[in-house]
Amino acid sequence: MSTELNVLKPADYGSDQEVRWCPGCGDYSILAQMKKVLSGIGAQPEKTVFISGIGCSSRFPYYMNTYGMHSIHGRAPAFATGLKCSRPDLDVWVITGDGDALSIGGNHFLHLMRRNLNLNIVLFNNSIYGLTKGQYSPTSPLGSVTKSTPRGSLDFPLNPISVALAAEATFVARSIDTNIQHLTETLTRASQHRGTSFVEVYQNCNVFNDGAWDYAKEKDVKDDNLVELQHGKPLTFAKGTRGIRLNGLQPEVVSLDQVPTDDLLFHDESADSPALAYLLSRLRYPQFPEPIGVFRAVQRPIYDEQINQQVEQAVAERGPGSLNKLFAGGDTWTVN
Amino acid sequence: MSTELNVLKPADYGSDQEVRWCPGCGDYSILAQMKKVLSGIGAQPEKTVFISGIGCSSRFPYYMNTYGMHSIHGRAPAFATGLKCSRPDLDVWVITGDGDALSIGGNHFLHLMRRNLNLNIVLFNNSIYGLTKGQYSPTSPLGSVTKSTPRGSLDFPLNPISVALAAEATFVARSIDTNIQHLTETLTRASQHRGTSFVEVYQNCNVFNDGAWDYAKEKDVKDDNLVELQHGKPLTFAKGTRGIRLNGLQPEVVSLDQVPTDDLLFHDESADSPALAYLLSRLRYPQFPEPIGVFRAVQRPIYDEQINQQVEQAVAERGPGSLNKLFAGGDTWTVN
Amino acid sequence: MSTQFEVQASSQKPVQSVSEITVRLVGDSGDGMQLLGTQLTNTSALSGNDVATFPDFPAEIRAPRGTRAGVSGFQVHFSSEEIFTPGDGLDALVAMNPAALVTNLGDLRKQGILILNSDNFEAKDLKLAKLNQDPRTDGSLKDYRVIEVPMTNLTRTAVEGTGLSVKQADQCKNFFAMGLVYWLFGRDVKPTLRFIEAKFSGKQDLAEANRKALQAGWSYGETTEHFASTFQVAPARLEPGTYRNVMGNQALAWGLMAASQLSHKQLFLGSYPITPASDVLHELSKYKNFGVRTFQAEDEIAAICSIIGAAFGGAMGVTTSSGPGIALKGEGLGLAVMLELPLLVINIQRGGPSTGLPTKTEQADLLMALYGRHGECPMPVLAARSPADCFDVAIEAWRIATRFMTPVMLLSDGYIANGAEPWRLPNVESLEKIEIVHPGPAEPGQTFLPYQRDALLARPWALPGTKGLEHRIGGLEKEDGTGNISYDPKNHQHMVNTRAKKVQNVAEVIAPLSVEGPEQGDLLVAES
Amino acid sequence: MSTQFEVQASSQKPVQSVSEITVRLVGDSGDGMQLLGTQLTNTSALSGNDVATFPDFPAEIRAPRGTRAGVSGFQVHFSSEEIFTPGDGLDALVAMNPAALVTNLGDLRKQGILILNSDNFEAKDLKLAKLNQDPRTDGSLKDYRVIEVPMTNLTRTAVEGTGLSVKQADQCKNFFAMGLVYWLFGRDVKPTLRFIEAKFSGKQDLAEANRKALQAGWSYGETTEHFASTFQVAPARLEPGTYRNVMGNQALAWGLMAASQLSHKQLFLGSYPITPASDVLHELSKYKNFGVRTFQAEDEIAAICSIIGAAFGGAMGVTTSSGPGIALKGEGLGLAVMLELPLLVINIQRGGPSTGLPTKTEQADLLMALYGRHGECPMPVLAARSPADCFDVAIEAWRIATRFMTPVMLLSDGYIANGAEPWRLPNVESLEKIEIVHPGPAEPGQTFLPYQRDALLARPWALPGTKGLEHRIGGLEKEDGTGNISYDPKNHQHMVNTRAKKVQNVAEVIAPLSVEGPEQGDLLVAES
Ligand SMILES: Cc1ncc(C[n+]2csc(CCOP(=O)(O)OP(=O)(O)O)c2C)c(N)n1
Ligand SMILES: Cc1ncc(C[n+]2csc(CCOP(=O)(O)OP(=O)(O)O)c2C)c(N)n1
Ligand code: SF4
Ligand code: SF4
Ligand SMILES: [Mg+2]
Ligand SMILES: [Mg+2]
Repeated sequence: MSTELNVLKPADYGSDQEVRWCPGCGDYSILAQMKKVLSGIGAQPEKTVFISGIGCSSRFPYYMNTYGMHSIHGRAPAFATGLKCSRPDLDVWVITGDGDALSIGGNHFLHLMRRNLNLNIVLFNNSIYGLTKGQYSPTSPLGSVTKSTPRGSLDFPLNPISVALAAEATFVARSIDTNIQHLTETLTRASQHRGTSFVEVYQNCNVFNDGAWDYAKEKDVKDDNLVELQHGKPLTFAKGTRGIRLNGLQPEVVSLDQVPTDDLLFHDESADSPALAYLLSRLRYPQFPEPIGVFRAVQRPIYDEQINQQVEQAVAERGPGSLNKLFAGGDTWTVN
Repeated sequence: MSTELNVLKPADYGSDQEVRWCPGCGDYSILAQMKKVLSGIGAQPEKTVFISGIGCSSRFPYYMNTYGMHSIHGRAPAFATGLKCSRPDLDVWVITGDGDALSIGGNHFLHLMRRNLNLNIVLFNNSIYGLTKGQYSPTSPLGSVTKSTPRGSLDFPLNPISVALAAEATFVARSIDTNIQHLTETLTRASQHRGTSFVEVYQNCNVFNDGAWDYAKEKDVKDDNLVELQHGKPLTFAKGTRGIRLNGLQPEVVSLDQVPTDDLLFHDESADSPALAYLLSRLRYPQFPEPIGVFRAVQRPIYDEQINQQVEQAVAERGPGSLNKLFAGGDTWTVN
Repeated sequence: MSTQFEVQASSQKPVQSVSEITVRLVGDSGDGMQLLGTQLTNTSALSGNDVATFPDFPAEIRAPRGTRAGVSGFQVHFSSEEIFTPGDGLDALVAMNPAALVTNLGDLRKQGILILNSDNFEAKDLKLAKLNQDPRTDGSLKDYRVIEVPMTNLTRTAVEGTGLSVKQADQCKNFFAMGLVYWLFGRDVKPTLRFIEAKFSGKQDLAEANRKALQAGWSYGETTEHFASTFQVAPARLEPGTYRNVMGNQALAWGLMAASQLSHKQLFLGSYPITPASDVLHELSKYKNFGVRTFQAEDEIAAICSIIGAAFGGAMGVTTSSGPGIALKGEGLGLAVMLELPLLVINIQRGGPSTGLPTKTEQADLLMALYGRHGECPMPVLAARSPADCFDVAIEAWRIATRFMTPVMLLSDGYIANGAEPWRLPNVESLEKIEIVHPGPAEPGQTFLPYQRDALLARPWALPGTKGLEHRIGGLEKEDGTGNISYDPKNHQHMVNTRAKKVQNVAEVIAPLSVEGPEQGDLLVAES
Repeated sequence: MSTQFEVQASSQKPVQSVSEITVRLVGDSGDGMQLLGTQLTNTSALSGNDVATFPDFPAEIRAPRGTRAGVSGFQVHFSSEEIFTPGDGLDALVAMNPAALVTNLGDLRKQGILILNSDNFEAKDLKLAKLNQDPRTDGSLKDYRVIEVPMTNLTRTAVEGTGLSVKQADQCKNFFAMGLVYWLFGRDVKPTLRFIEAKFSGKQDLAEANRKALQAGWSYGETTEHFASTFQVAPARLEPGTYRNVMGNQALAWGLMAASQLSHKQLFLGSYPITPASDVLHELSKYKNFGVRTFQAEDEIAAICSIIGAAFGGAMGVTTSSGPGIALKGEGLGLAVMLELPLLVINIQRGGPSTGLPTKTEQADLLMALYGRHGECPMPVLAARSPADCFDVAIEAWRIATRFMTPVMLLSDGYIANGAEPWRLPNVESLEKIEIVHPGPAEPGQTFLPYQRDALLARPWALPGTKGLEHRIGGLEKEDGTGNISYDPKNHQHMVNTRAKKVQNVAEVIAPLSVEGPEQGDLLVAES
């Protein structure tokens, strides 16, 4: 991040390319918030790189006036890993979709999480394959009727937050495309985290899966269906009228008329064990309000730093490598 | 599973091929126990299929006198999925290694878990790449010095049980190659589970990673370092002298002199939420004794059954398909 | 029908007889060009022409209106002779806006007919199309027979009184264009009237408006001075039979379903969506009552592996994809060659390399099909020549796969996949059966040799569940006959030769090659 | 040295001068054949011969003793002329047990020398080797000059008094065999004595025993009636300079490190282990003080993608694999071709197809290297011709990659990778530098064109971090110059042609082809 005085406005982070998402697509809002975030943190465009896979969401890099790569389907984490290992000085953002990250790209996603490079990954979850025009994705609910599943999908959906946590992620958060302030704050926190930060964003695909997240977006219901995680604070929602309490390991919704706040579950994003964060990831609508915000934020050694430290250590111990010495180091003989 | 009187002995399940693992390899014991298990459940060799990837462990199918496929690296779950969908009548076992399942095969592993086909997968975890002669694997501890990491590995290891749980597995268990009785029981339970059953087996590679599991295998220490999970029972270990208690979500080891058994954490393998199982998966040596046994065993619709039910329903609703009718079903015209 | 349709049965103007016409209809994605094209296709086919068509979708899901990126097109080639492609140079181009005009004009023949919706050439339309000048006035159209028609206004007038809003009225203008095109090429409007009736049943105002627009277009042609004559394409001499239009991907799906029935094999499709192959997955997933199982895999590797698993179990394993996905299947295909199991890999090619031009067509994957695997790894490769041919090729591919116990690669492309042509309905009972014999249970004491071969070098397809045939297969080199692992170099050479010879043996059972097109030329593309 | 070594400087028997010898040493994995082979190689090289060697490991990690699966071999070819391969037909074969004998006999020339450890031909040994008859008596050896030596017993006798157990004594028998071989081919024992001294320093009893065994073997040759003469291979006329032996994979790793220094580029290796390529990863991971970063990826796809990422950032991206892994890289390589970034993909070929014969060699991936990608996707392909050549080819490949902004495929194979030959040490300072120019920051108002090309059609390598050069690249077809997405067919054709021409342009900068071997023949394998 730049330490100079920032003079760039959000619009300065946009490229000259025409944005080609469907009118009304949730991707627009995420793009707008991202520009705000970069402006807010004073990102230098020439030091910033966006890397995406393939999908509607993965068009993202074209619209940013930074360095960027629109790669191949599912593999963006691997490109980012190679780049970041050899260029730890760059600010790297990975942009992906639910199909890109969790279907074809599931393996790279796991390994990105566990390695903990200092970069950010944002998953635009619209629970559908947008670009290929509407097949179900790994986050589509059971029974989804789509082009490829006229009688309903049979694969139990993956929970991106649970998967990230199980893959040893150090920063895990969730936000919503149109929840402008929350999204901006969440992306900002992601950018500040040292290590890999993973943000799932509920994104509306108004063409192939319209309204999938209405329960979390519509004014009249969202307060009942969301619980905003705040470090050290109890889990309350519905405008502070209800809360979540643990009964053993079983969460339950309680009314704050009847239960004192102190009895509620308190969030601890920096807990050493991911068990709490995992438990929170299992709260799903409609049984529970769904948590948004930061599930987990802990520190762990950073892969790209360490790979470069090993190089420095080796140089310190053995001196910079000399090829002539290396070659002559074994049994040699001379021909005259 | 056969309902006929079983007449096959363990040895009858072995093929005529010479077993080619290194002398002393933990794989031998798993092979021996598997034959016992098949004999015990009365498996019919002609109805049983072993499918493996690539690795030392993946040689397994050659040694079984059943149908078998030694496929390609990391993809065994996908072969098994196709086979089981079209032949739900077969008993399918997937055999894999820590590299095979969690490195190259991580994505297929995730999707196998969430789909919940009625088959079994056994992961031989030796925390090393055996067949390629000793590189670190996704389960190798941080800092592992191996052929490819002379200065120590930098990737935080994956926890196979955590990953399986996050991928919505319905049956998750752990056992140990040389713990003959426990392994036999665990594999038997896996075979009885309706749905995908995942078993991690600690396996010693005495050539490239000897002693990795000594803490869980050596007579004098294993009781202190393992806690055997039993449904409905409290978590006790060290010959019943110690136990595990939850302090909020934080597990702690307590002495049973001081703490009554009732205060301990009680295991519930059939809990609806995987949160308890996940929490147990985080107990790792040396901070905690490591759980072995069944972490989770719950029921959920079975993919291969459902895919075939959709076919049956379609036939019931629309009658068996007639090509002639289908072809003539649109705008047609006749040329004379 | 609530109003009587008032167009005369045929035009009063002079008729010019031609043997074939290629016309392309282009406009904004929202302009309904695909519908217009499909109607023209069906009508032409019903009137006895041979027809070949090709739709051209924009690359974006919903590109901004009026921009070049948003242009959607549909090309129809109809003829009194047998035809093999949707045509190259255009005889006529109908362009609904400037973006559509400039992106397609290059394909119009000199002196070709160019019909424009002149209401859509305002400054803002030109700007959306990134044009500094109006092509109608800057000389770029001088080589064509330009006919400007204020379609939007004429349509509004035509539908007045039906109670439609202006926006709704404007959506009828493709029917106006259709009427004009029908008039110009002497097409019968009746099938389209039936279509309107069915499509807008329950929305009588819309049905009425579209009928009126259609009529207005037709009448415009008949009355305006622009057109001196109409064109007439006589019926083609097609083989007698019952026909329908089919698109390539549809014919492919149906061919697979037919092969499944002809061979009494469950059809198991393992596939991952990708343009332009996804429609085969969509089509097949509709026909579960034909016993079809479709499996949307997590990726293309899982897809090919799943069908190898299914083939091991005795099903008809099929996977469909396009370039980037096929590139991922090389390792799996290598295993299939080694296992010698029958299955089909279908590549609906698109523009490459890499992500390339996903919505555009290309035929550049042949060498990958032949050689895109490590080691000596031969496999029969078939290609479809037209949309309807996909049906036959699918059956032939499956026949070869099972006869020879080999994976077969089948090539199609975006052009064939989305193109359409008349298809003579086969009588399913008369299609040649695909005979498959699985070895039965072994007698006691008998040893089963999974790699023992028949005269054409195929090995037996022994199914799990069969007593006494238990065997293990895998990707390591196999000993001849037993199939046990063998590192013996002589055996390896023998197996390499055998696998190659087996694929060459396919030539023994297929029909001799036939030449299509001129008898002489620089390049021969041989076909069986 | 505790005892004086008592062999005479050279044999008293007649000496037969020959220009070259190919000998293979075979035994059980536990018999120390690799050590024997390496010593013979070094000694031959030190005596001035040109040498080429090839080790042959068993497929299993630890196969059962005495079985065919457990046979380990090492072939040495030494010559007074320049040689290019480890040799085909064997002049001499040393076999330590029946399994080793039968699996290797086929390669011994008629009348070739066959030395057997006759102590290892008991009934149990024959059974382990799956032999019903003793090959020494059933006539199978009649075409060879068989010399049976009871090596085990002679070794036991030789080492008596050193205090070794029988088991330990038996482990010395490879040194006995070595002594005999050294005697037969007139090799100097001194280097091996030095080796023993160093290897067993601190274990004087073992050092002493091995020295005694070596001496016993040498003396056996000199005294027994079996051998009428020894063979003498004169020094080869090699170019003057300092030499060492290198193995192919080692030379490759060092070549990459040299290329990294010559071009001032960080070497980033992204790789997934696979036989026989893993040793390049192992070798490079040792040299972090050369600035090498090695990344063991989760699979081969991640490996190729990681190096594309690294190349985008300005590093020297390299990935190494073998057939099954290379098959997985096709899609990634297609992207690299489209992005026009420099990087190296190294295929250490092994026996295929599929998993094939992982520990055996084969050169059957050429067509996949050329065509294993979808679309028109050209890429320069280079092949190493020998172990030492790997060093030069690695540098040349990197020079081409950066000069043309293209991925380059480099082929080696198991033979070259594990084979060794003398390598004349280059003077690093005199190696030609690899010049790479990155565009600097843009002036205000200047627009950067990422796909603008130089005379040879290479595009600029603009690095993140450079102000004003911000640009986006991807797998979709690009507009010439700007690199923006373009679906225009004419532009696509232009870009397809340009990418092809660029690869053809490589011919402009490489040295002319040279013919190696006979001037005439049926097949020419051209090499630059
Ligand atoms: C190797 C490969 N397989 C398949 C495709 C086709 N494809 C492109 S995007 C996509 C899925 C997109 O879904 P998602 O990641 O959820 O992104 P969205 O479009 O919904 O933003 C698929 C299957 C491809 N481009 N490459
Ligand atoms: C596509 C591919 N990549 C790499 C390999 C090489 N390879 C074979 S097994 C293996 C890893 C084995 O490790 P694991 O799965 O833990 O099995 P183990 O040998 O330890 O039982 C690797 C990298 C291969 N055969 N195929
Ligand atoms: S298809 Fe859906 S996700 Fe894609 S751009 Fe359109 S609205 Fe957005
Ligand atoms: S290398 Fe290790 S895992 Fe493989 S067979 Fe030997 S001991 Fe077992
Ligand atoms: Mg999506
Ligand atoms: Mg392992």
